Amino acid sequence: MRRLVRLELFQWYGLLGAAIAWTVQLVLGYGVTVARCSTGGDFGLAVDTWEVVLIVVAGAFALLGEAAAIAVFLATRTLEHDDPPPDGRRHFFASAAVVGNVLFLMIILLSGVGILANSPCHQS
Amino acid sequence: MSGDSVRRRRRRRRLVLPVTLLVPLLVAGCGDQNVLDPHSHAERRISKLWWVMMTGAWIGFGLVVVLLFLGWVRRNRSTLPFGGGERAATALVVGLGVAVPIVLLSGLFVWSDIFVIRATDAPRRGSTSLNVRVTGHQWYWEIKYPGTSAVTANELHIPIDTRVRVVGTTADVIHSLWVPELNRKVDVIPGRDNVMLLDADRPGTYPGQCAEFCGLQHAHMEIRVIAESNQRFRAWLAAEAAPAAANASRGAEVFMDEACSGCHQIRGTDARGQVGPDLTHFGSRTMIGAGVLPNDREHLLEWIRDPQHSKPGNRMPGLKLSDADLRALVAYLEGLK
Amino acid sequence: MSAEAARLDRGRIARPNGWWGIAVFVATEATLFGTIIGSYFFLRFQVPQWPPAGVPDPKVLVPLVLTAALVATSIPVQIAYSAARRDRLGVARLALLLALVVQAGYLGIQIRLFIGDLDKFSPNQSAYASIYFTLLGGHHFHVLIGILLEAWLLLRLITGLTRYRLVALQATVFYWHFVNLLAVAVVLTQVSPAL
Amino acid sequence: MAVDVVAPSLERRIERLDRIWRERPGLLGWLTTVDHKRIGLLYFFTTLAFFAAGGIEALLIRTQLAGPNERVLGPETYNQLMTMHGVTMIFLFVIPMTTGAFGNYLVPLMIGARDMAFPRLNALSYWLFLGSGIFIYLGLFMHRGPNCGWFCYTPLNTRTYDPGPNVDFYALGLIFNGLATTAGALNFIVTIFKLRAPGMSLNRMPLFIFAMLAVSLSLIFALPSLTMDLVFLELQRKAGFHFFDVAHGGDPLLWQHLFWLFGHPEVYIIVLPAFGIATSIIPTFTQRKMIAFPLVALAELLVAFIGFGVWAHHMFATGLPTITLIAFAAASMMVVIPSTIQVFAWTFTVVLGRPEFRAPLLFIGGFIVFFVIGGLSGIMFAAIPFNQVTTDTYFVVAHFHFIIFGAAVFPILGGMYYWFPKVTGRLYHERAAQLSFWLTFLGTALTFFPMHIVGLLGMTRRVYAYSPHLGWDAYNLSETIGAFILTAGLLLIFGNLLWSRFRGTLSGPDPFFGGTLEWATSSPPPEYNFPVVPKVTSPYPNWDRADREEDARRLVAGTFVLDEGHETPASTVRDGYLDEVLSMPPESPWPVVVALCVALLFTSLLLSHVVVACVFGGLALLALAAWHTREPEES
Repeated sequence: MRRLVRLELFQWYGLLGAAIAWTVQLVLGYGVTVARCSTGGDFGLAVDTWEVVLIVVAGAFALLGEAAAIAVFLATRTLEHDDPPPDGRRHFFASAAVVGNVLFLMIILLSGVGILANSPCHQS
Repeated sequence: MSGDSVRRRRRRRRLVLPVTLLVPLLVAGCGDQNVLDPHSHAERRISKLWWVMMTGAWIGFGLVVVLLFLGWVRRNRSTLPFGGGERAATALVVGLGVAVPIVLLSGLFVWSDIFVIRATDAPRRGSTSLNVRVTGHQWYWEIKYPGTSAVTANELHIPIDTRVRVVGTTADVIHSLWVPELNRKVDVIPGRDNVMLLDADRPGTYPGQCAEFCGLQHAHMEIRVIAESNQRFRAWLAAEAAPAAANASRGAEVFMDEACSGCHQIRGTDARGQVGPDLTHFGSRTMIGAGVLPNDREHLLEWIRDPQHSKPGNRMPGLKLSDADLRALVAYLEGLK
Repeated sequence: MSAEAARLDRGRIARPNGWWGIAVFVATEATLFGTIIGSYFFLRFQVPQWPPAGVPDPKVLVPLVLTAALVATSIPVQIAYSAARRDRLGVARLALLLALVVQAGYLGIQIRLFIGDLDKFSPNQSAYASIYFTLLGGHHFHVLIGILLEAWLLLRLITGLTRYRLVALQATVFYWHFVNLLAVAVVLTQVSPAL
Repeated sequence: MAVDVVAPSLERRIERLDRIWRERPGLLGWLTTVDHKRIGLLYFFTTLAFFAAGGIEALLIRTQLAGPNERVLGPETYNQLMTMHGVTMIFLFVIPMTTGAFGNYLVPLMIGARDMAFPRLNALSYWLFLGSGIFIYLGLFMHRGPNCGWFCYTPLNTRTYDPGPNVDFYALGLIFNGLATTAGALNFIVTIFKLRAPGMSLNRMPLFIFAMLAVSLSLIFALPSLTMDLVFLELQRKAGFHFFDVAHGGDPLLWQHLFWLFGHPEVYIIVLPAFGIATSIIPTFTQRKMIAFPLVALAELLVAFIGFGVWAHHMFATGLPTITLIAFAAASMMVVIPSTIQVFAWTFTVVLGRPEFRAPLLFIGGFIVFFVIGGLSGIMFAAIPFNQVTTDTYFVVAHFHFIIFGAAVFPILGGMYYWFPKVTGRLYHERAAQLSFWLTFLGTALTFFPMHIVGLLGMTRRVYAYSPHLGWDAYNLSETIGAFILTAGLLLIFGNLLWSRFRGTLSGPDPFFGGTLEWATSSPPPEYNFPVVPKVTSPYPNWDRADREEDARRLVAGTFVLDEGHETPASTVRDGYLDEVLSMPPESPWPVVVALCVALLFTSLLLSHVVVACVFGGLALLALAAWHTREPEES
């Protein structure tokens, strides 16, 4: 029973965790930039520090999501994607999320690279 | 069924292959606003970016078309060409649809958005020897050279081989400043000073259009960058900064007495209007009405007689002038070198 | 009713359509207020002085107290629903009425304050005033809608309870929890310049 | 399931179902209907009318641009037509056609339900949509139509620069339209979550349903920012508020951020249903299940989700800080992947299957080709410097027409052929259909491909005239010719469908051996869709012959026929276990009344009569109350 509950949680976190992590990173990161770089802004926010922290944290949560997805996938790898629920459904989402989460990891990584390579608030 | 499919494939190849070859040929070196005919360092980097992306794009496109073609050729066999069924196909989807694109796109991201961008981004304050202030109006460009009293319109003179820091802003709505052969574009937005780099590596005239929809005459808002040797530029700037030579002609009277002087400024006279472009050295310009007409006697007559004909909706009214006055006025304006 | 309906001896285990409907509606409403509050701070960062000169800082205490009162009404509406589920209609009606009264009082006072602010500074003066009044106006409108829903439900409950009305009550209760949550977000944004 | 002891005969059951579900006949019936199929048809014909309007606008635009400095249209007329073309095709054609028409007709059929979750709300969303469409077009007919481009940037859209009612028609009309779309999206989400036939757990939903779910979720979360943006605009225009003008501490970029925060998800809202249609047609005509099914399903959700994080790439030239651009460019690069997944899933399904290239599959082939072209040029916009060069040029126009016409409309056309037999019970004319494909395919390529080139030659968007010395003439002429070829192809399609409606050969319930449930019932389907609640054990239930035979047995035995009330089963959200039997509301006149009040509300707002508007708002609320006094019979 407990195992089932855990699988269920893992499946949903594996499906949504990375996505939410990236959303938070994008929104907060954007907000920080607006707050720092607008005429009325500049609350002495160190944008770089903020962005780096955001990226590390978001990256960590996204990695956990990937781990959860892999865990569920392995736990259900004997199944087909259209097998009866709930395990068939868990396998279905896990097997897709294993690939999908990579995208969020890549977005977080790339934006991190880009931010470190540029000085804050400079126009292009 | 199959007959159709044959024709379909042939048709598609007939359509695709020539185009693949044609696009570069057609695009390179025709028209005078050609993005792919770069005349500056920044634009060269951009067009290189384009050629690489286009090549990659055609390869990817070819791959998909080949696969569809394969689908028709092997329409009666339900295995992959080299054997293998569902599992192999799924692996291919993950490989071609996820792994390969991620690598390619990351590469493109790093190259364009971290390196190429360095060549095209806004020059920092004080990093250039020349600054120009460009202000968008409905529907013409006002050009000022900070540090001098030079004010002109629609024709932006720059010295060659010099990094020029262009600060763009607007007097009314959003416009977008773009000279395709010299650099990327920048929107000019109320309350913002947006900065762009301009430099040209050889003398010439580089036209560009307002790129952001700005109302009725968005189509007629041309800007020309005229790049010339440094001393010719200095001479031009000195002349442009000077006020208009004193002139007591009939044309001057007409200009002062009629509505003209209410909207246009001619430095050195009583005409101080700020609605239309500054006309102090109008005679030395090449266009009328931001590109609707070339600047010569006949077209100027036509323009002043009825500005609403050649540029409907622009701010300049047609004045009921006697023919004599009209000719005198034109003579005066043409004389403002 | 059909044999299958009868055969489903156990009660429903999933939430009813009405609940999902209101949940999705609340999601889009929440996004709406997300954009308003986002715009508030976006505009706030565009100007050095916020609120602009000549506009008083927002009051802090009164709005917070009022919001507390409003949030408290989450309890009676919840009671109303659970009572109705156990067919204790009288309790449900009473709790709903209580909530209705408190909420109506809240709205009344808020509108007084709103008009008072309008006398002090007009939305035609500054972006601050514009977004301030838009934010509060939007919120008060949602409170009004909630009150109308409750009043309507009370009217319907006079003639007794049906499964349909129970779902309606469940949905309205959910909506009210959302509005109360929203009230907190709105009031915090409203008083933020004075903090 | 135990068989009822006193099982009435098959005929009696069918006859009883017919009696229970029959709706009022005649015009009044169409006004009060809550049948998702009839509402779907209403949507279909209305959106076709708007498609025709938008097409005529496009042809006029192309005629004006056929040669340099043409004077067919004046600048004001051109700007109104240009704006209306965009607004019409996006808000009044593609979205209502894919969600309203296809979604309404097919979603309940594909999930084995008897109607949408909220049938009366469904009717309401149609009437609201119709009202909003007429509202927006009133402006054009008075030559006061929207004239600021479909994203209508401020300050051009303020009273200072656009004093007439033009922009008010745009802003109020789109808020109005947003109500309709939101109501529809909400209905789809609940329907998909709750009304799936027992056994259809989330992992057994057809891909079309995944697409519709993704679209509906996108709409739910994208539309509010547009609505708020337009409310700000109207408050500024009509009540003198300040959100966008610098002089009073506003910011013009606020408009752009809010607009594109809606506007980019919008792009995926437009193409996602097309993906769904493609994933319905390909398996049918290759007679095999989609490969990488879970990946494709997730890709449809991912593209919708990541689509929310890329909006700033429409604003790369506005001088935002570089690090902001970078963050959005990264997302813009990765949002491509879900599409590449699907493209290769489609193509390899074709390779692996035994494709039969009939008209619908041909259109999907064309769709894949055009979608790949549009997608590849789309990737280029994630390269910031290139984006800053091509934005606001015809290169962008080319890109999004390959996406919107090539990738969204082609599947719509293919889908019209594909589901035509289901809706009418007759087959379309195959040869004519294939000819129409070639015409539209050629026309599309010829119209939109040269736009890439003129874009790179410096032709900017939304110019009503261009001077001859720029080397654009030949390309523009070919675009105009292409546009007319395209029109011929479209006319052939609709001629074919019209002819086949009356003369086409009878198709029977399942002419193409489709895999999803809509093919498991008769064509056209009865009001109650399925005489017996279908058994589902896979995403392609109609290919599970055993289950279909089980259905037949159940019908005879009278189990799961639900012929004793206006009923449909509801299941649990995740795993689709039978949860309850819902009694559905009957037809109702109130949706039309509410929509009418709302239309009058917006009209009085347009005329700045706030009090009158409040009156109509109140009337709308009263009508809603009356609506809910009629409760479905209790079980």
